[in-house]
Amino acid sequence: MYGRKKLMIDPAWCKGCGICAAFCPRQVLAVVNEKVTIQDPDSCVCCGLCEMRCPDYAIWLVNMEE
Amino acid sequence: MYGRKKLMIDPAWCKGCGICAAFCPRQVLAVVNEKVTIQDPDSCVCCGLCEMRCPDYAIWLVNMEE
Amino acid sequence: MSQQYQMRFAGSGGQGVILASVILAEAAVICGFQAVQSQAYGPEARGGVSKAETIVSREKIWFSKVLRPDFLLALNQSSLNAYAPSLAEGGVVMIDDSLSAAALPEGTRFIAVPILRTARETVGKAFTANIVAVGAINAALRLFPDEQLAEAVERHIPAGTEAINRKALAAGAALIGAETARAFARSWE
Amino acid sequence: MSQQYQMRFAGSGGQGVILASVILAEAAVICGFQAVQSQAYGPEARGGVSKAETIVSREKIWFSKVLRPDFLLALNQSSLNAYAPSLAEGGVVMIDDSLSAAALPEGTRFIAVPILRTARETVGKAFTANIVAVGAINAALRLFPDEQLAEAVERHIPAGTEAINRKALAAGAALIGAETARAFARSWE
Amino acid sequence: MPSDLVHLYMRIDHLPQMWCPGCGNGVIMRDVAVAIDELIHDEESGVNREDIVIVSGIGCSSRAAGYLDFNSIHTTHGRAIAFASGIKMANPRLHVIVLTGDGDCSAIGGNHLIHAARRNLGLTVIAFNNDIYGMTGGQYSPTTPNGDKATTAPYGNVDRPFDIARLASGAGASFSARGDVYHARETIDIIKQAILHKGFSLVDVYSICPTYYGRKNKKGDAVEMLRWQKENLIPTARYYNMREDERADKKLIGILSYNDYPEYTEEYAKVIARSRESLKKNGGAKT
Amino acid sequence: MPSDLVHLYMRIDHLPQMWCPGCGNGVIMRDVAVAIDELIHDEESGVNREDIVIVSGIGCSSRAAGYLDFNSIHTTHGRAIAFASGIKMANPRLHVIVLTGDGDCSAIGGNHLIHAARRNLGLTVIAFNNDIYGMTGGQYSPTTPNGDKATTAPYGNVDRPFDIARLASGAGASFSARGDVYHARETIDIIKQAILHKGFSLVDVYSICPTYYGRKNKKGDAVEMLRWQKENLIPTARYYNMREDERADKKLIGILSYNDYPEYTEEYAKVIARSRESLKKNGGAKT
Amino acid sequence: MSKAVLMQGNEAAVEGAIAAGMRFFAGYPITPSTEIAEMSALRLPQEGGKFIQMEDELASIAAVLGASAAGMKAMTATSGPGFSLMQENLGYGAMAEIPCVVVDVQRAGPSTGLATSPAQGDYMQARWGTHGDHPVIALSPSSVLETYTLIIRAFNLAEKYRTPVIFLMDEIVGHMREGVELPDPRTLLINRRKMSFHDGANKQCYFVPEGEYVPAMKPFGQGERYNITGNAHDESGFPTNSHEIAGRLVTRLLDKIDKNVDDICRVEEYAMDDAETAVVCFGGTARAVMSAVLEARRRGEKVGMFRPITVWPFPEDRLRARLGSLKRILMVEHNHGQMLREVQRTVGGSVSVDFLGRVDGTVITPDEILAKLSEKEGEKHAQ
Amino acid sequence: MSKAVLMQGNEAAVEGAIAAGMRFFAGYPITPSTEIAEMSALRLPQEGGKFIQMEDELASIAAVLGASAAGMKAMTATSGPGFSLMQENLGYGAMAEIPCVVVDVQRAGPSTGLATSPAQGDYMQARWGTHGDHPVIALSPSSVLETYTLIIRAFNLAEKYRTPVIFLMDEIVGHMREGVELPDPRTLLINRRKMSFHDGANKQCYFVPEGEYVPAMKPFGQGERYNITGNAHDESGFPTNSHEIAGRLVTRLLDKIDKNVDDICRVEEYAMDDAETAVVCFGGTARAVMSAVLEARRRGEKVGMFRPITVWPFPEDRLRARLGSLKRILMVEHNHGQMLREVQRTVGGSVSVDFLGRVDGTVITPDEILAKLSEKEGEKHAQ
Ligand SMILES: Cc1ncc(C[n+]2csc(CCOP(=O)(O)OP(=O)(O)O)c2C)c(N)n1
Ligand SMILES: Cc1ncc(C[n+]2csc(CCOP(=O)(O)OP(=O)(O)O)c2C)c(N)n1
Ligand code: SF4
Ligand code: SF4
Ligand code: SF4
Ligand code: SF4
Ligand code: SF4
Ligand code: SF4
Ligand SMILES: [Mg+2]
Ligand SMILES: [Mg+2]
Repeated sequence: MYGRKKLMIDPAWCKGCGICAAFCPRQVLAVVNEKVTIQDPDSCVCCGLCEMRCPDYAIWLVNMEE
Repeated sequence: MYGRKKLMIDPAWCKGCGICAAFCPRQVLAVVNEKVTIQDPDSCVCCGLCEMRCPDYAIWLVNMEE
Repeated sequence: MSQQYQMRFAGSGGQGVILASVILAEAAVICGFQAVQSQAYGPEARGGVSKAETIVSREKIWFSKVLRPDFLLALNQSSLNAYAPSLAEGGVVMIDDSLSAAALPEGTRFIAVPILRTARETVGKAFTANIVAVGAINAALRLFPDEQLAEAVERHIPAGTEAINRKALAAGAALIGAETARAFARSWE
Repeated sequence: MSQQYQMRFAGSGGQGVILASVILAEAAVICGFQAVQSQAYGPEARGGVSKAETIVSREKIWFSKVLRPDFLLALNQSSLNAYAPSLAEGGVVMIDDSLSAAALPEGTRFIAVPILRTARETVGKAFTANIVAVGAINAALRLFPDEQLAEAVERHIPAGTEAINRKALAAGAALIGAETARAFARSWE
Repeated sequence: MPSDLVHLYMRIDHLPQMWCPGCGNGVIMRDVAVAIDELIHDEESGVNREDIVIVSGIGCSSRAAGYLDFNSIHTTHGRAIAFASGIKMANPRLHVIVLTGDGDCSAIGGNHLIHAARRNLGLTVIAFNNDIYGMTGGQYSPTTPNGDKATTAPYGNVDRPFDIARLASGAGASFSARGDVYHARETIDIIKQAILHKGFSLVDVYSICPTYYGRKNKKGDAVEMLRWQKENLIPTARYYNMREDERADKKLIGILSYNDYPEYTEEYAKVIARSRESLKKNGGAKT
Repeated sequence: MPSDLVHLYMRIDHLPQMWCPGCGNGVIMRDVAVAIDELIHDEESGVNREDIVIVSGIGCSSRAAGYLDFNSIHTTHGRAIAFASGIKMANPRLHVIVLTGDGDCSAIGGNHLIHAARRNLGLTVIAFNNDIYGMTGGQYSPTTPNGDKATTAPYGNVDRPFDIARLASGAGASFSARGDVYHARETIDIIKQAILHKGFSLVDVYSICPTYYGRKNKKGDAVEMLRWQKENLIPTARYYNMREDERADKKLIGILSYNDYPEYTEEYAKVIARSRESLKKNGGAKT
Repeated sequence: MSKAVLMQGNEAAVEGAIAAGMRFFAGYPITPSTEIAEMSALRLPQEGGKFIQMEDELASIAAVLGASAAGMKAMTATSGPGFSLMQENLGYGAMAEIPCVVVDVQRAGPSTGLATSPAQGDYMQARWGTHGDHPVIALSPSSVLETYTLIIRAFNLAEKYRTPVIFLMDEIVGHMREGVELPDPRTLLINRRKMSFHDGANKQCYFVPEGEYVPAMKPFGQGERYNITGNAHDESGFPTNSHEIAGRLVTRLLDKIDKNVDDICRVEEYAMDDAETAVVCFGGTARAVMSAVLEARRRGEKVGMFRPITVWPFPEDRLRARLGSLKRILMVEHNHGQMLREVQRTVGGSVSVDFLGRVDGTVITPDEILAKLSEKEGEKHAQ
Repeated sequence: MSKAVLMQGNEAAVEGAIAAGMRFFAGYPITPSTEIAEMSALRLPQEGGKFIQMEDELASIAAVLGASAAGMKAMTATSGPGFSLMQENLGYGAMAEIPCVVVDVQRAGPSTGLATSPAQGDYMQARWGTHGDHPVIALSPSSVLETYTLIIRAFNLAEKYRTPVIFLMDEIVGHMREGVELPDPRTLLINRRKMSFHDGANKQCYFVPEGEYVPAMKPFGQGERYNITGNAHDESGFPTNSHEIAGRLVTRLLDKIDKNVDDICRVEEYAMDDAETAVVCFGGTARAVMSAVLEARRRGEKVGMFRPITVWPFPEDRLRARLGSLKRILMVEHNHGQMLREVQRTVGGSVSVDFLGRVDGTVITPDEILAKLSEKEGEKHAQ
């Protein structure tokens, strides 16, 4: 969590392509057993790049304000 | 006839479009009753433009040498 | 089928015989007759002989093609030669007077009139030959009243050409003398 | 139809079960059996369950689809669940040992072996899982002599991958103990 | 429980999509949804959800029509633009967005592409260009680079590839642009401009097919393929700051050509007006 | 007793052609015959009469295939270039010359045109471009100028026209040129160069259809239409001597673009060689 | 003066279509259908409709289907070569259930054949031209007036059954002009597709209530969002790989025609009640047949005409109902024997079936039919 | 080790075609025919032949016809949607008399349907897909080995009769692998079109001697100069408007098949001599049928299989020859009843005809056939 956003994952939708992890500016993510996992939640800057490039919408940020 | 060439006409093929006459540099030709006619054979310079532009191959020069 | 009057119109591609055929069919319809009009196309495009047909009748017309015309209009020699033999007994032929009538069977009733020349010279536009022909045909055969014929023409010509076509119609009618008209007039019963 | 041995191979899209099915059919052909191989494609593209079938027989095989397999290879859970119920009486199932055998009817004869792990770890390439499976199947069922099976593998792999595939075949065979082999071996008469 | 965007604009019962792991299609489809979403929320755009129509042909990429929760029609292979032309003509108010593959729009559908471009009919065509026929398993497409391998080019492709954006402008397209998977944000912006463009707009989006094109041509996995895009496809601002020699092997991501020819359905509205004018003049007669 | 040229290269039993008085097709067809004749008589050209194949589609212009006394095939509407592709592939020695109409090659046949251009397959395409569908009686074509009339554009054409030569180069044609009816000698020379060009060549020849296009658009008779060509279409030498402002409404008659990409069948010959190489390596095995 | 006007068959097709609500036409010219495109270009904008000349026939039928999905009644017109090119998307229209009317003014084939000559060689193609099992409705008019009224029915059936309807004309009728008195537009019955999807709680766009066969269809842009596809699909319109769902779908598509033949099939029967010989024909051929039948009756022969107006589905039941009294059938058509096969299949040897056909692009005359009628024994035409 | 190899049906089509002399393939990929293109791309250059992937199916068939005119034996392969797109030029090939082989590996339709599932829904389309009356030959294999040998026959018939031959496969056979032992190439009979035109003094390229039906055909570039066209044409190959010449031409084209059915038609009859019930089927369906027939015989039932290998023209005479002894026919096919109509027409009510079909993309099983066989009364399937 960073600011008011939180990173969410749906492993059922993740196909393990590794794109999110590869292009995360903070090495927050890794693919383990063909599924994405959050390795280092505290480093996440909530830039949304993973969400933007995940082909399967399996990772995204939610706004915690409301 | 001019030099060794002679102007020929096949009225059966002529459709009377008038192209040959319009673009003859010497006003040699005219269309009469929907067929081309040679009005002024002596002015013909055998330039071949009529032959080149007749869409129906109804006017042409023959080489009189042979 | 005896009640039908079968007409054929033939000429070269650009002579507008189809329109002549259409106008006479339209006039028939305006006058309350049954009419069927059709045409044979040449190759998909251009050139060649053009043939159109109109059948007029007081009764429903089924088969729409003319096999033995009661009337033939021929505007060029090759169509005259091609269709003269199919004429019905007692049929009438109208030809442009530039054509040779030699191909017609002995004893054929025919009218030769200067259709093409009239269009070119009297009306002043070669393309009105078909309307000249319509005028001449109607004057000779006395098929329809002038008013209905004029209406039929109006329905089928481009806007702006009314005057010249009226002129052509009249010029065509004027080609037919009273004598001829009497001789060729067709009665509808 | 009693002389036929019907085999089904199922897994997810990329697991290569079709090739496994083809190789066993090829081995059968090399050994002089009749064999028919076929497969169901998923949607026109990608993903989903992949299913392939091989029928081996001494007699001509007509109907080419497997309805009640004598043998089933399942490399993922959904295919195991989907096809377990159709198993013939006395049929044999081979599954990857990562799967749950809960879906199998009571008393089903089955062999659970670490196919995927062996490919990944022993052979070193996950994509060789299908060849590992072929080696294991043949070792368990004793269908064809090793030489002919190896020949069948060679006919169907890309040039340059012979060594790794030989390794996979051997690793697969090594997964089956003598006991198991005795228990599951199939005789051809 | 997917993201709001996905929840709102996609038929989530059918997700995750049938596409392979790492396939570029998912990213481009999201780009389209984001572009539409941003336009809907921009009052000035005049874009309205119910007026969006998604049209696709046949191919992996064309399955996007089914996933997107708008008026959507998944047509026959190559004919998406022709279907779209009918939709746009029938109701010019609609924003008709064609999602298509490189094969769908430039092989079998090439003729419809160039004619819609020529007419300047107000469609937005988004080509998911993965340099291959994905759906049928990896045959070469009109955009497969010369020399590359495909299942129907086992000895290397002898065809020369189309540049789809250039083809479209050669045919008269009034808006022609290029996007890619890596530069998602830039591509979203390009798509927004394409949708707002009144006339015909084309966005050639470089996609990736790791399964067939990538594997056959040793391009690595999806991550490696995106890395290539990151390094070789350059967004406008940066591109124009590069020296000629730096640009040599690079390609521009952005709008390539643009003009404001009149749009087709607007021109046709004038035909309707003219025809009624002439009808009045002729006193109601039919001709 | 027609001229020697006509006697030699045309099926004179079928002349005069079915074309209307003043139709441009006859002139262009003669240009083709003269070009071939001159090439045959030029030993260096290597052109041989028996190696000429004339391919056409359907349309007034496409009837030319029947009149020309070579190997000739009059195919279906729009498909001439695709048929020609098969002929050229089957026997690359042949000079395959496609005679086609603006509708035939750029409406229904547009896709084959751009793909043959893309592949750079060694065909010579000569478009008899009369801005109209002549054969079916005067409907607008993809080259009919905007605003002009046609039987299907009674209120004026709202389509924008293709520039066929530009379309072809946009698709990758390695030789793209323009000719016309009036400048017959120049057009003959262009056609000769097109035939000699190894790759794909296109010559967009501006024709005239006095019967439909001319009449509908008050362009006068054939003579007037040719006068227009004389004044507005300018052969290369003169064109490049004109000032910009003089050129404004004029169009160039000549070669518009040119390059020497490798020709397709020559590239395919290398595929054959490669495949046999790999066959040898694999010890005669089939894969 | 009579209120009748002289009108061409092709023109009547356009006027009838406009009366039926057609407001979109996409086409590509081809003899002998071209006048339909030309008249549409002239007339549609006058009615606020749209005409577009597409780049080919593939695009034309696609644009028509697109326009229909967007809510316009849409039509295209072509002839054999173009009809062949439309086949793939005709199947799409059938599968995706998009109403439209496709006019095929037949000409002499095969291939470009004799482009300006009449024929009826596309009869079988109208049924079987596209791949896969699919539903087809095809209607064929035999006069100018019937062209006008029947094309209205074509639109009505298209809308009612959500399917492309083929309007199978021929050059005889298409290029013929007749005096016609058009019906008062207020007397015309005009159908419109059912527009609302939801039957109570069911929100699926392809939901079909028990006992019905046709789902409702709301045009794009009117607030429903749904998917259309030519793949097998479920009730939501989404592509499916389920064989069960696919089988149910295709069966329903076929059933919606098969189970409604009585509603769809129309036949003109002339003097059939006591006829011993039926002359079967369709389209423009009926002109010669009626002339011949009238003449035969005049001669005292018990001859009638059986003319399917709905040519697909072939009105088997109607013909079978006549078999009791018939001794002989003479099939007359301008082809090599196409509807003949349907007749043979239907009568199954119970009466002798003779054939008079033509593949040279000329018109069969009443005299030829009369001659065939008076041939001694109905000698079975070898197929 | 056996000399047999495991081969897929699609692969056998390519190997057979190459054995028959095919050296040109133009195509566009489509499931389930794609392997034919892929194998051709791999194998043809090895044989000095050419493969080209065209921009679509319209172009593919056109290129094939062009290559054939230039003297190469040529082929394309597709499935339903592509087959629909090829229809116009198939008619051209028939009219212009250009030999070629068109493979249609059928899949479940209509439209894109279930792209990967088996079906036989293009049977009627193979006959009637193009406009106008035209000749058709279509062959359908039921095993991998037969695919190999029969496609050679397809090329032979194409060359002999100068016409496109449709090779009607289905997904069952196309995607099935079997062990096959290919025949020694030296034992194969390979036809080549007749190449010399001139019969004595007659110089016309389409001249056909009295009593024959097929003109000779010299490839382009070999010193003959002539014209090919899809318009009606005279013996010189020039387009004609003469109805007489056109009629003679089309009649000859139809006759060249009709008068040679004995040469063209092949049927496999299994256990038909004493059969009371014939199961009729074609293509891959025969696999289930043979299983069922063998089982029925085992049970002592007098059941046989009648399998048209030449599916067009439908081998009517061969079926009629069996009518004396038959009590019942069961038509089994993977469609809604297409060959069924030919069977019904042929038998004309003389025996009862039952039907077992399928439109859901699944395969009919032997058990289903056995169940249908044991149904009491042959209840006529309502069409
Ligand atoms: C008429 C027709 N021909 C061929 C096909 C088979 N087919 C389906 S998708 C496709 C190509 C897909 O390539 P592309 O458009 O690039 O889409 P991708 O799958 O790569 O996203 C082909 C050839 C078809 N469905 N219909
Ligand atoms: C598939 C098909 N569609 C339509 C036609 C009708 N048709 C014949 S030629 C032609 C257009 C001709 O125009 P163009 O190619 O410009 O040739 P032109 O006659 O002007 O020389 C058309 C539409 C046809 N023969 N086949
Ligand atoms: S939001 Fe940014 S920092 Fe956080 S995981 Fe995603 S890509 Fe990494
Ligand atoms: S990008 Fe998406 S699908 Fe790929 S690994 Fe990350 S979360 Fe999973
Ligand atoms: S040759 Fe030249 S000068 Fe002589 S008539 Fe012809 S155009 Fe005139
Ligand atoms: S150009 Fe030819 S056709 Fe025209 S008038 Fe002169 S000779 Fe006659
Ligand atoms: S095959 Fe290629 S394009 Fe298709 S889903 Fe897989 S990765 Fe994507
Ligand atoms: S219609 Fe036009 S293009 Fe055709 S022959 Fe006549 S003038 Fe030439
Ligand atoms: Mg692609
Ligand atoms: Mg043109």
